[in-house]
Amino acid sequence: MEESKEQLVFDFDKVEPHIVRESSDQFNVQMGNFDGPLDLLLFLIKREEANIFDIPIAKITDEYLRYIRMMKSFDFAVAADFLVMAATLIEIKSKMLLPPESGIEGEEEVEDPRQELVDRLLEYQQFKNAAEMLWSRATVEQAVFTRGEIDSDENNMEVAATIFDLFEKFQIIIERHKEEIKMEIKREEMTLAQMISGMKTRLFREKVLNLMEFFGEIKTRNELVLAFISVLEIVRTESVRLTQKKTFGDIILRVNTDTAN
Amino acid sequence: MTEKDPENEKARRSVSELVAVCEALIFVSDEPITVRELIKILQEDGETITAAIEHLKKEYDERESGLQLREIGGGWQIATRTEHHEEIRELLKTQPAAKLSLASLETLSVIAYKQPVTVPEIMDIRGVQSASSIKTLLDKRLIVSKGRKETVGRPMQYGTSKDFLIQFGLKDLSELPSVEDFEDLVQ
Amino acid sequence: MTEKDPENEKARRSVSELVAVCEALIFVSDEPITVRELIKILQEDGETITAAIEHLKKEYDERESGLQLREIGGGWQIATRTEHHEEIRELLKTQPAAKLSLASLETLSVIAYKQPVTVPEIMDIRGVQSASSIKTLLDKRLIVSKGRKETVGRPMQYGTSKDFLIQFGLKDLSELPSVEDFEDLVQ
Repeated sequence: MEESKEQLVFDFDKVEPHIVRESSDQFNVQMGNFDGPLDLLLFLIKREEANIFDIPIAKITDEYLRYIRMMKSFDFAVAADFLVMAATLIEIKSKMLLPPESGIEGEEEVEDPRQELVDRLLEYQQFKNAAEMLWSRATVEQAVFTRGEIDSDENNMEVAATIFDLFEKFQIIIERHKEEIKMEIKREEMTLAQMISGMKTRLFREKVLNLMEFFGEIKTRNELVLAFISVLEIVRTESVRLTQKKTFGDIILRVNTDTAN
Repeated sequence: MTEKDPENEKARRSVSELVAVCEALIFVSDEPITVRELIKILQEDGETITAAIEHLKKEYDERESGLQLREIGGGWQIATRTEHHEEIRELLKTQPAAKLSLASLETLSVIAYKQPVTVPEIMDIRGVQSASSIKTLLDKRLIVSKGRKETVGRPMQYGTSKDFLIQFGLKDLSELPSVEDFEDLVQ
Repeated sequence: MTEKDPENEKARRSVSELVAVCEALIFVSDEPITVRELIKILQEDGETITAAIEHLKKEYDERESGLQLREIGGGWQIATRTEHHEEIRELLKTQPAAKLSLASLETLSVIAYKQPVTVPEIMDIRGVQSASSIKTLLDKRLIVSKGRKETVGRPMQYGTSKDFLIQFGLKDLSELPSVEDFEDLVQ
């Protein structure tokens, strides 16, 4: 375990996101390095000086969507998580617009649609603070050093390795051994441009696109992410409209018939 | 552990001899050495060992030494005092440093408080894919696998390692402040 | 570094501070540290450093410690005293310090995941001769032979042992991390 003696150093400077005005109607967003959608949400709530127990959901949702739409570089894995949160926010927002649906059923009081999100934010906030505590502990610890190497006996049978070392080695070997398979997988991947144009072709041919059906046809996680981004992109650039007749109903992407605007 | 006649064993070493041999063993050990290990090697009882360590600790604290004797990761260790970190860094300059991002720290805090915990559970709390942080933490041996969870898919569970305690200066996990203490909210 | 008065440089450390920082530096250094290195890091003159080391050495000799400060190969080092070598040997035996070479680790991983597997098959996967790693693994009882394969030449097949499971903390082979567990972790 000798190599684990190395000390940790933290990469802790966090850039707050800000908008850089490039021209009168051109904005450029400098995304801070948010650790995820919850982190971004906390930031937005804080910036709006909103009460976390009474989140102005419409406003925060708009802000949130604005940020992710303008995110310049999409890291795929991260993007998906941000998009999932976007969907959640939109769902909460739409529920807030509807009059309390049930209640008559004797189902007691109707829960605030925001409650689950608030709980998650609070829990996340705890761990975020705990992470900062760990950071300050480790900072102190970084000023403490243990002794240098000394000669030691090696007459034992134990092995200083873990199953993860084993697994990693195996992965490396396999990769070395099976380059062809990797190439085949790569070939099948779709690009964002292909996804957008595919979606647009279908949308403008049929005028209406049921997104739930469309997403249902998608096989891989990466393509699903691409599809999400494509929807955002199409909504932004084309004269189309997203509609949902009722909560949990299908979401329909529709070409605007009146091309005013 | 073999049980021996304690009477005989005790007479074997004077207090100062015992303190000295404990010091030597703590020094040599690559990892913090536990009282249990010392008992096993020295064949003395726990009380005697603990008293010797206390004695040694006092000695280190009293002479104005550059070193300290401290309890960490469930064992005892000799380490430098924080005061001299600048000079030491100057000496060790060439040593590689491991980087830990805020994302990894967040993942680590979830694992520390929720262990044993699976990747999907971590993702639920952080709201974000945590795979690469987990990989980093495994590489740095701050976390270890804790077997599989007996649910659908039998996902791997993770927990913190002894190295985690050592790197973060903790005696044991109970020394972590409770997570409820971090409840102070966004205003 | 904050701005400082050059006059202060020398007056900066008291004798006991200097002794302490020398002790810390000697302690952390992998190799015996020379007076010249200490001069460079501490920005003190040679006489002052030498005096501090003499002071420290006397201190180590006077308290009946388990450690000694000694000059070796032109530098200074902290080491245990010879009196305790038996206990130290006993300790080192229990410490998991021995490392498998990269080659052995690779070979072991192939055997773990592909068992039962023959030497030619291992070579085919690793792309290199693996005979000496296999010997090491057999010596350490991490692998065992699993009978002969009924093909041309009837080569010996190998698999992991019970000791392997114990050493790697696995209940059984199904606990080996699978490709699925790591799909996202390994890019």
